[in-house]
Amino acid sequence: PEQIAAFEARIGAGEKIESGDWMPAAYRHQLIRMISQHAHSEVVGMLPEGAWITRAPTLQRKMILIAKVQDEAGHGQYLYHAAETLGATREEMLDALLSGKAKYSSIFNYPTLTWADIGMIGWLVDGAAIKNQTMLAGCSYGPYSRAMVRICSEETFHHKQGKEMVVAYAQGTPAQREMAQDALNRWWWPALMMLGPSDKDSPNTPQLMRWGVKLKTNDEVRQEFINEHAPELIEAGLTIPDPELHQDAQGNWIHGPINWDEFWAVVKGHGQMNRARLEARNKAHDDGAWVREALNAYEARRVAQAAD
Amino acid sequence: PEQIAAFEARIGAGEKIESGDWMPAAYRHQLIRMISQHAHSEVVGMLPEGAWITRAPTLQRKMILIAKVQDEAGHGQYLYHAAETLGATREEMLDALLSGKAKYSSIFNYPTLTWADIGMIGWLVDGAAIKNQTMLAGCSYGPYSRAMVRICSEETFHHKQGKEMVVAYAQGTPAQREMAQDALNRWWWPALMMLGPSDKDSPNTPQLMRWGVKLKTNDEVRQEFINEHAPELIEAGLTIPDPELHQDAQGNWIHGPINWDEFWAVVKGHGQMNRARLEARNKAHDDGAWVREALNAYEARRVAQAAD
Amino acid sequence: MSLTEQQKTALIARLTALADDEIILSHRDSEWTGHAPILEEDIALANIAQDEIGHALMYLGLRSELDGSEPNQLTFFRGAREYTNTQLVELPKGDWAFTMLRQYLYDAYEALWLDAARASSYAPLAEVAQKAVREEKFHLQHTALWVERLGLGTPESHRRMQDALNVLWGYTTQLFVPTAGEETLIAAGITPDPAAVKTRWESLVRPHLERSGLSIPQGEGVTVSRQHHSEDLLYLLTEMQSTAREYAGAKVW
Amino acid sequence: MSLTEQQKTALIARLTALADDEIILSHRDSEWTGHAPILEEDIALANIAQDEIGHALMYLGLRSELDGSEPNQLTFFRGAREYTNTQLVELPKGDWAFTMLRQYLYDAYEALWLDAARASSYAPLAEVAQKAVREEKFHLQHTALWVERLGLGTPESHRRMQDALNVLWGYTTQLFVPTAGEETLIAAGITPDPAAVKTRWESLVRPHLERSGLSIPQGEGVTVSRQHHSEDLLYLLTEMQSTAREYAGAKVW
Repeated sequence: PEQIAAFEARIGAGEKIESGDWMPAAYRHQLIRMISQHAHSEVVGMLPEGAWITRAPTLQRKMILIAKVQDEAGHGQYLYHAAETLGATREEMLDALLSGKAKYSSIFNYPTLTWADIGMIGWLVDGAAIKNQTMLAGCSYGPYSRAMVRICSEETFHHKQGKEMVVAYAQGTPAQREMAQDALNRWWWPALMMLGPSDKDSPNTPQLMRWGVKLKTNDEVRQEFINEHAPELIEAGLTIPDPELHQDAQGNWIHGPINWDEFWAVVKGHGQMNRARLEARNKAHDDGAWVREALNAYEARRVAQAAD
Repeated sequence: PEQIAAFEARIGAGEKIESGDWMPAAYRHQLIRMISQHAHSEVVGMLPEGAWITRAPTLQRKMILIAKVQDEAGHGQYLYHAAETLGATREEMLDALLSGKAKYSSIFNYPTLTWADIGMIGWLVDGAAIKNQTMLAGCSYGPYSRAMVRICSEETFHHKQGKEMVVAYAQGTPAQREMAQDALNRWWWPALMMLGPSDKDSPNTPQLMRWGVKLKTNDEVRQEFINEHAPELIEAGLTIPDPELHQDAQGNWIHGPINWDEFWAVVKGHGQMNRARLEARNKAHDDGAWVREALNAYEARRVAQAAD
Repeated sequence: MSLTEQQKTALIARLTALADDEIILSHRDSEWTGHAPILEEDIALANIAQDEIGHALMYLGLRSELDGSEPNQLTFFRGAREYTNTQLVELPKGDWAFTMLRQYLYDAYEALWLDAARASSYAPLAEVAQKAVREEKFHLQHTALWVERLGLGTPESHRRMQDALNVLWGYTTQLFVPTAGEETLIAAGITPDPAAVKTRWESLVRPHLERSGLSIPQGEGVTVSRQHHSEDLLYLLTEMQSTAREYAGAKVW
Repeated sequence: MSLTEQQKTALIARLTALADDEIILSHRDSEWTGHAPILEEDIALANIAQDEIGHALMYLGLRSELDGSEPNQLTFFRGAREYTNTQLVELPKGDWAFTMLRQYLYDAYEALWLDAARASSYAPLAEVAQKAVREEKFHLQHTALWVERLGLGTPESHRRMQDALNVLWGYTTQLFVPTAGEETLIAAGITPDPAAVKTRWESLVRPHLERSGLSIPQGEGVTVSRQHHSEDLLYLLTEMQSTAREYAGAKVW
């Protein structure tokens, strides 16, 4: 209890907690859960976008998309490292992902069906992620906070590219416009939902806020996201698929009711792509087993020879 | 020697040899080789055409193509049965195909690159096959001769469909015309070559003719094929890719020199698709092993239960 | 009978859903051509694929009478977002157990739907159903036997069948989700009530699966509308439509 | 220097062949994105794929200066019969051994070609070669190490590498088959002599493969021209060109 008080005082004073510092088991546990989920999201998130590298409409867009997906792999790496500073091992975390025990962001269980989805994911999904990550960049755990700063700056670049794409298509040929609008129709609600359940259904939030892991509630972050994106989407000439959306007296954009049943159905595995995503990750892992064994054998032999 | 004389006399009198009849070992051996090669050709021949079922431009064409490939599987079946009457087993024959020991028609090692290839294969490849099969329908071995009669009537139908397609495309949009001409450019020479090496390089022919297995030489059959197809192709508005092609005083269409080096290279495995074809057959066979085991186990149990 | 505008719209949606299932499933079956475990099955599955395309043309023909649409235009120039097939039929072909079990579950559904549709108050549908139901029952016989043979064959074939059932079962729910406005069709006796077809379907397939040594999984199935698709449909359509779209100006094929 | 018409035509053919190899190989590499055996290799292979597209743009940029052609038009609107890549790069991606070995064999070729092209009498080519050769040598280092690690790793990794080499070796011959009219380019010092590049290539890769425990197969290689393709290229292009062709009227991407 004394230790907890001291710990909470440090956080209250805005200090960062570092890897070797004492921390409550629940704090460690929650952070491992959050950071590894976040890492898994980066890795699984490579799939819906990666599928379009081979279908990009120009060589330039192809290069940009490869670079983006490559960044996501990099983010996965930093985040696994950040979780390792808390004592989790990469293997444990991967096992939890592959067995379906660990979660990843449910947004990646939606399918990418047209090229405009690549732009829309950059604009809305990365846009939502940035809101969350900007908040987490201020979180109390040093390694996570620093990973977030680095990731945020790259995500901001992806967000900008995504927005540029969608804006261009919204002003493009009728077929491109239609593709952009359709992408918005399919991604708007999932993007709102990806910021997490409404505060009243988010039991962990108060504890996480007290420990400085989260600095804002889900609904607050969601409001920031809508306030930024709604006017820009409208400005681009697109129609947001929410007839009840309006601005209130304070200038906040107020959304209509969110279909949380769909959210929970997707979380529980009933999205169109849940099974395919996990199968793809498992297949990559299984098919790569002999490669990893060969690397280890080669490395072990090299070390042994060096010791001779 | 007495038996051989009697055997050759029967053939000379136009009698058919049947499964239980005495025959020289070399006759049996040559027939097994020819019939099983022919069966393999039907089975491997399903691959280049089958690949276009999923790419056919209309539902009607898709149905017709499925029916055609299905016929080829059926031809494979009759022919394996015909070879079995000579004491070969389906397993031995399949093993010889899968290991690369047995040959199949080299024409199927060329790739199908556009939809017009489907028409051109029907017109030229089936057209060449029919010339050969019509001849074989008169061959001295009864089961082979009867299989050929049945196969020929189906092939004639495919040939007609193929011709109709190509003629339509040759009169279609510029893109269709170009596709049809390109298909002719790629299939003309392979179709000539598929009728076998020139007589002077075909050492088996005299013996096979004496035994009534072949009734015409390769060059004779090739001449029949060209005489029928050259004027029809020209009539369709297409250009045969042989600048030396001309009609002689007897009305025979005389072709320019055939690149037999290419023929032998493809036979020896250097065609674009040799490896892919054998891999596809081997994969189907390997992937199907558990299914065949299950069928046998189920059947054995059923028989045992019936005996109880 | 003459249809109301509302009935016409609803019937178009139902016919398109029926056709789309056939087109997509037939594509998956065709992927086996030349690659089946025994030559006899190359023939049998090609036969099924052919009949499915025939049925698709039949449903789209009925639709064409209602709205003048062109079957090949609908087939080759709609994108993934416009197709209304179930996710069941768009799943990749999988192994032979997966293919045979999916085909069985689907054939049982289609045979029973067509059986009920023979009593349709809309004569053109009743007529074609009468004809198609025979083919469908023949498919069903073939695939039902495969389910039994693989379910009871070897431990490996049983395991593969059970794995396939664990994946497929939940997706069957979507076959029975009503299409837009379907209640007006059911009320007028134009098309069968999916709920009634489902009852008959369950009492047909459940005992057969159990007799074949398989356990039917628990849990909710996929109940989303037929507008929702996976990326697999996109890949399928890219391939299926490639020739038609490359030569979009062609008048004759 | 200013090029004769004959040289110009020949140089266009050579530049297109170089670009086509890069475009197709990069596609095969991209197929691994999200599916590599370790996350670090998702990153490394993405890096290689990116550089390859950069090189394709570089070669097509040089071509554009000669004939005003548009790189994306060439990439997304030519069919399989017009592509001039080698069969080596269009073969399906295979396993990790196949991918790494193909990449190694190709990187060695491209690095040596570029190295020689730095001395080109055609300044625009010499300039870009100078820049690209550094990237290519970095790829080569990476893939050479993989060849060694897998060749010497475990019995399984060694078997897979040897299987891959048995397939791939014959296809490498085509990399060195001269393109149409190339002799006029060689004579004028505009592009390297493929025969000379081949000699250097053999003396680089043969010892490395042998050091990695692999035996180099005997027999003739593929010597047909770059106009000949397998069905694999068709499937690849259908996928690669699907978006561009579906929205063929689009001006801005």
